[in-house]
Amino acid sequence: MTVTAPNPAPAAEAPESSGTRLVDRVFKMRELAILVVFLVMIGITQAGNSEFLSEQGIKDLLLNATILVLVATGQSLVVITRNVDLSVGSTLGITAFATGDYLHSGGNAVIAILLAVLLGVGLGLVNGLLVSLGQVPALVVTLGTLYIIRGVDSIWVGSRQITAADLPGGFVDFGSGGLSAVPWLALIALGVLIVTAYYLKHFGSGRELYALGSNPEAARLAGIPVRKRILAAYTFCGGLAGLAGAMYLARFGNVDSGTGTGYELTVVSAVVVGGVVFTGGSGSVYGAALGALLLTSINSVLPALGVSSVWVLAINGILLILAIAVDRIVALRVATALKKRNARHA
Amino acid sequence: MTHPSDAGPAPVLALKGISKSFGAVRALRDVSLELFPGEVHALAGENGAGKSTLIKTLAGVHRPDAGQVLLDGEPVLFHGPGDARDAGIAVIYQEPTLFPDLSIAENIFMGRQPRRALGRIDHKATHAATAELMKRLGVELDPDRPARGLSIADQQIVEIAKALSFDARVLIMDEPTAALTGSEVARLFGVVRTLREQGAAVLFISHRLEEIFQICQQVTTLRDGAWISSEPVEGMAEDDLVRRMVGRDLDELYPKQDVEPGEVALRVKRLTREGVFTDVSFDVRRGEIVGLAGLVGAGRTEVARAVFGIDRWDAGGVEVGGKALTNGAPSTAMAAGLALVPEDRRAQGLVMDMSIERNIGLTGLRTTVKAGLVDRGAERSRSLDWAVKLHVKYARIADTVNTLSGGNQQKVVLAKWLATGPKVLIVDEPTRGIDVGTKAEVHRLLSELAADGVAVLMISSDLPEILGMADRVLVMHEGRLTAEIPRSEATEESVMAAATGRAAA
Amino acid sequence: MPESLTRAIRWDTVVGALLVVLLLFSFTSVDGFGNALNLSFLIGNTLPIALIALPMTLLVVAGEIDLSVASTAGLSGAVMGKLWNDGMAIETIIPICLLLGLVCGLVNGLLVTRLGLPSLAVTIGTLAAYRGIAQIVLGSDAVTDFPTQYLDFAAGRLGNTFLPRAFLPFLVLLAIAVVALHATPFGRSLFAIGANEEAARFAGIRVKRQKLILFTVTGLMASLTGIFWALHYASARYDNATGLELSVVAAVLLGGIDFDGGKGTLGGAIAGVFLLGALQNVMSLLNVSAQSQIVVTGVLLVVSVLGPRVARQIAIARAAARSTG
Amino acid sequence: GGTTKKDVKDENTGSAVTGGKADPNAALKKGLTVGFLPKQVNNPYFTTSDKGGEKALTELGEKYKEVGPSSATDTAGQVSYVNTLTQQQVNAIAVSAQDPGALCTALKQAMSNKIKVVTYDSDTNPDCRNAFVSQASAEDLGRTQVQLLAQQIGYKGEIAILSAAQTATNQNTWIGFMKDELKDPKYKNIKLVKVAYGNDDAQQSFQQTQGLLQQYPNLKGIISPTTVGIKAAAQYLSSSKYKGKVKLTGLGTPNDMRKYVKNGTVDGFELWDPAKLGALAAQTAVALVSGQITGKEGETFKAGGTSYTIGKDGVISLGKPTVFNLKNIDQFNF
Ligand SMILES: Nc1ncnc2c1ncn2[C@@H]1O[C@H](COP(=O)(O)OP(=O)(O)OP(=O)(O)O)[C@@H](O)[C@H]1O
Ligand SMILES: Nc1ncnc2c1ncn2[C@@H]1O[C@H](COP(=O)(O)OP(=O)(O)OP(=O)(O)O)[C@@H](O)[C@H]1O
Ligand SMILES: [Mg+2]
Ligand SMILES: [Mg+2]
Repeated sequence: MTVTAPNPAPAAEAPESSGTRLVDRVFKMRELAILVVFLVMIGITQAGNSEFLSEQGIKDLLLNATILVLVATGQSLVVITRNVDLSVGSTLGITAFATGDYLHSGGNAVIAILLAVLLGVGLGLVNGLLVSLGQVPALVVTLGTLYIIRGVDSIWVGSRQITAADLPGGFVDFGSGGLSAVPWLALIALGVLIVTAYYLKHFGSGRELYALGSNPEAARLAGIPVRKRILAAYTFCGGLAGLAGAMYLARFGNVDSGTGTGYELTVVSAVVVGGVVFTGGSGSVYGAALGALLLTSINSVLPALGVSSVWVLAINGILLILAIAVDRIVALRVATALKKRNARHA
Repeated sequence: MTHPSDAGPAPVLALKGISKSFGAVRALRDVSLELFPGEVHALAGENGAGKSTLIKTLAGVHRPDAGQVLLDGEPVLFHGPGDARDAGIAVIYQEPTLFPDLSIAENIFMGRQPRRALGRIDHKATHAATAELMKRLGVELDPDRPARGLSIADQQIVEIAKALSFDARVLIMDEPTAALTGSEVARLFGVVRTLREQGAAVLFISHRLEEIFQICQQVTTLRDGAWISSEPVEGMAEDDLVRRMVGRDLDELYPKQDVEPGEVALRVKRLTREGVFTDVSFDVRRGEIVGLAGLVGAGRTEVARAVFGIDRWDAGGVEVGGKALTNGAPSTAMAAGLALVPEDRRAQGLVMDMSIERNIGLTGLRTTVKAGLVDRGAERSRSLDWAVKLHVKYARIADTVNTLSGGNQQKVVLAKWLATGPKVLIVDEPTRGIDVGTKAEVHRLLSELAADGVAVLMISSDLPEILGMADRVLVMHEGRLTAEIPRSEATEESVMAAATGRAAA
Repeated sequence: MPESLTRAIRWDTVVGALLVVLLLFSFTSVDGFGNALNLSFLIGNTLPIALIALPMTLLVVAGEIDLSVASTAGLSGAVMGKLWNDGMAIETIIPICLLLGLVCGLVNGLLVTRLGLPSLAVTIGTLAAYRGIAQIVLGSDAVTDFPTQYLDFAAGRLGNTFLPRAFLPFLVLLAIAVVALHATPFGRSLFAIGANEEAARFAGIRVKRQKLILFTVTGLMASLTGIFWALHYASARYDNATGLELSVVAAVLLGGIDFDGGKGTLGGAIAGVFLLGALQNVMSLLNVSAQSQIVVTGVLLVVSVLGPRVARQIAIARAAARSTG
Repeated sequence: GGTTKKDVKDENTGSAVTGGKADPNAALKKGLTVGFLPKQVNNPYFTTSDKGGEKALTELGEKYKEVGPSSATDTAGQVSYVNTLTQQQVNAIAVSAQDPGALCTALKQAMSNKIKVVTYDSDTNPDCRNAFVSQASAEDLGRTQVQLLAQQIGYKGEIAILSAAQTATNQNTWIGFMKDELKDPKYKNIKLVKVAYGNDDAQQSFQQTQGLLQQYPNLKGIISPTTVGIKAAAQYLSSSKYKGKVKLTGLGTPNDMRKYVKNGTVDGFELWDPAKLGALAAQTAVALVSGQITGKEGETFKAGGTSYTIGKDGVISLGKPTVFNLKNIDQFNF
């Protein structure tokens, strides 16, 4: 009784496929765009200061980015599920100190790193349990745990601090050493990044993280174990924050009760710049990692170009806005172009 | 009247004495139902009768307060949708449940993707299987495109494909055809017949009664959450079914009175939105109901959106009562007396977490004002008036709309817009998901409005509705207006010819 | 469940009750709390957070957020210090600073509404940018020599009472905000925008304009706070009010404002602000260390979201027991 | 019209002397409570100095108490702690101010409630406290750091300064004296190329050091007059190719710097003894409460066997800083 078309195939759909492929390519390009911005920035700096890309310079760039890349990778998993973990800075701080404390009392470096990861996992688990079992807004809960972990850290640590002198020489050397210009820490971060990205793309549970971020209600109806997955994402995020804590210690050889304060904003910026959307369901860890690289490099580029530190903060903020604005404008332009092209075809 | 359970095969899935309440609302009262392999079973009932609740109970979304679900004669307890799925039950819910960010293929196979070694997803196989499903349904959706931006019809198709991909023993469909036009429905029914022949049990809900007679063997009717009857479809007349659902005889559907059209109330002049629709011109006069027909994706909704100001137009113009409207400004359109009942009630029509009262009040924020403040008394009486006029079934006017059944939500959307007392009313699929009884009321209401001098533009995929209600029928094809057919000449053939791009009759 | 009961379990009511309980406890058993000077300090120190919480609540109800408020406040303070040092009259400086805050808010609003960028990302960016500009403007200076009558207004008390002089103007602003959010069409539309922006647009609500107005007002209020801050503490520096955004967000969250938008009351938000402020004051008087205070704040936040949920579960369980029993 | 800066004459530049006459021979009162309010609790530097204060107070038979914010930029927090101490009616407050102006209202309230206020390490405006105990004269600190570095680089080459926050009052004063010292002809071959700010954050100080070295490949030395900055810079240098080639000096604690002195990254650096600073602040507070001094220029009092004279604006100076190097560093533990 409804409108019956004599020729069964609806016409309008045919051109979609080539269109979406292009959209796909553009989505991949979004990460590419950040990469290009990054490379241009590095290029300009190198032109202005030939020391910038010396072996030492490259090593510094990579080392600076490493810790943020790790934490941002973990964070993007949580953000993909439409949640957020603001407590990563506190987690990083407390694990860094715990690791240092353990090493100071003569512990083994490998076990120390394992302990750091475990402590992070434990804290991530707490966040995950609160968010998934309590089904309460992640922003509030993790802002709460941010304060709680930081407070407990300060009470426990007091005014103590761990300095490079307290740590085994091998551990500190590991923090700055590497294969010529590529530091060990950067290699570890890269490894984690690649494994995570592969997992997210090729494993069912990885895809389910995207699904439940994209539409939580539908995920429940599709029989996805929503709580379990959210718990897993938080645990992973906590674990990486823990690992980052150990690396922070190795790298800076210097932690106290304030370590990692305010880090959450940096991490969230990196993730956002990297194109991971806060409403969940889209974005990639490669994007987040590039975002982290871009952000930390700005902090190296400006001093290397001799920009007065007075200007750094303002330039930083403006670049951040530019990065997301350009990204957005390009995406919009492409979408309209595609739409018009499709329609003309139809 | 029940199925002869001693003859033939045993039921695959059965409900025994199920009851379910939401607070004070008793959505199901002691309902029993049996589904047999090789049979399509219809579930009929007015809006809010409890059909969707029954389905959600079968699917493990709701846990019944009393009663049992029996699978192959054994009582089972589903702890969640996953359990039901594992038991071989596939469900299409009334509202599409897609993941907008994921591709169509992933949407269909989420959680059950074909695997390669080490548990990795076989993306190629997923793609191929999706393409195969799309072929079976006769649509050309690219498996790799994201679900975001799919029209409601396409979303419904993806849901159907998802349900089919299970190769389930029991297939449950809650109004799968509400958004579809004839061709897709025909395809779907073809697939359903094949499944039936393969021995699947199917539970089917639709407010289009003719579809029940077309495809179903058994029909169970619910009224106010209570079981009324279960009987074979054969030998039943449509009126019998309506009587069981509504409890009384119905007035005539499509009661359009003849009204002498007045001056032009809405004038659309050479309206163009690049790449979406081109050069669309038409008038709607006071007292007139103009139908806008076309296939899914013809651009009818887009025209309505642009006229109302949701989207900007690139060329042309719109006049209401002789005054030109601003491009892309719904508020000025409203001020000029235009109202648009959108097609997607959940996303566009309602704020689901808000009360019925406030939802209806939303369009009156500018008018129910006293000294710059919201006049709460006026707001309440305005909302109550319209909720009653449209027979919205609710417990309290302060309840949130997400506690309402689908059809009742649709009524709230209508109420919200009728309450503005529009001069020009555009309705986009106004009766989607509305039961026969209410549909008649809506039609009578539109007709009364027209008689009172309102100009009505009615977009509908339900061709009989258009033919019955409209004084004139406009037809769109691929973004252009292809025909204007007066009531006297409007027939299924003439409209279809224009809608498919063949020369207008 | 009867309607009155559902209302009682609403979190904003609970926060209000908690505040009352805390005040009762403190007046009776904390030395030095009830003293007018202490109360005036408590209120005075909480005012900046409360001032920003007003527009922030509206913004969050509309589904957006502004993290740059503290930087806008800092920037206003810095510009105020700079212009003062340059010899401009304070009566000219204050309007200029307010205008500047308005512009800061406008920029946020334009980026969010015109470009469609997420407000979280935009305002993290402007958080850095505005603070950076403040640093460029004032550098390492600290300006302290503002005229006494202004300093007295921002820091002084009404006679010998516990009320800071600036409290009455705040009450006026609060009343305006409450009416705007809960009784005007504008406020109503914010709830709709926050819960379902598209439906709001289809209902003829001018979503972008409303948001733009909100961001602009937020900027204005942030700069007002910045000016108040500089005068209250008699110190204009570029890093004034650093980190204030987190305190505001924490207080607003505590007051039961849902960050997904569409829910919450201003009463709850303000109760949240003063609950945190009073709690900190009381804990300091009771010699609770700063570190433990952080823990308490955190626990309170977690409880604030778990609390209503647990309360609801209990209520449901009770209702179920009653109906079966 | 309107009120401008010119209209606001700063009349009271001297320290807030709350009347009365000093009686150098007054007996020290017992059982007083002195509240210490550092910039930040949990900061090792302040913990050491406040411990020094505690020890001194215990020896004098007084009571010690410490409160403070957990962040060094939480000015509002510090203000409310002044208020807390006022409410708790301590006899004196020893405070290291995060901001020269912000604490004034609260401190004046305290003083009008008969509480004596001593600032230490970082001062407020002079009229908001009774006396300031300075860690060493700013002039000494500024000049000696330049002298130290100049010796280490042989009076030749480019140098840079890595400071804390741009607003840190004491840092800026020292840097002013460093620049002044560099005007001396004997430094004519030394060029100060840049002042960078690491905001007392390990990571930022790290990156600022990297930037300095990249921007000025010929850099010969860095002065970092902040304990956080020098530590971060030392850690970066010791793990980079610049170790030993670029000299680093400044203000650091022996415990932080021991490793870098021993591995050759740092030749020598200096600092006052923070514990002594805290002790002097405590003793000054007690002397004020007991009426031995009022905070006027020229008054003298005895503390721990040494006699101190109050200088201009109520400033009391601890003395010259100690230089630490490979030879003596093991004798210190703080
Ligand atoms: N989550 C819920 N909370 C409260 N009441 C609910 C809820 N879901 C459904 N109801 C109520 O249960 C009754 C049955 O609703 P149901 O959705 O099953 O109707 P339906 O038969 O599917 O109607 P329609 O044809 O309109 O889709 C209605 O009165 C509805 O308001
Ligand atoms: N939000 C959207 N984003 C992108 N594309 C869209 C969106 N909404 C609709 N489209 C596409 O625009 C085309 C026309 O839309 P639509 O199907 O709504 O037209 P229509 O004539 O109103 O059809 P109907 O009313 O029968 O659904 C379709 O191909 C659809 O996929
Ligand atoms: Mg239904
Ligand atoms: Mg449509």
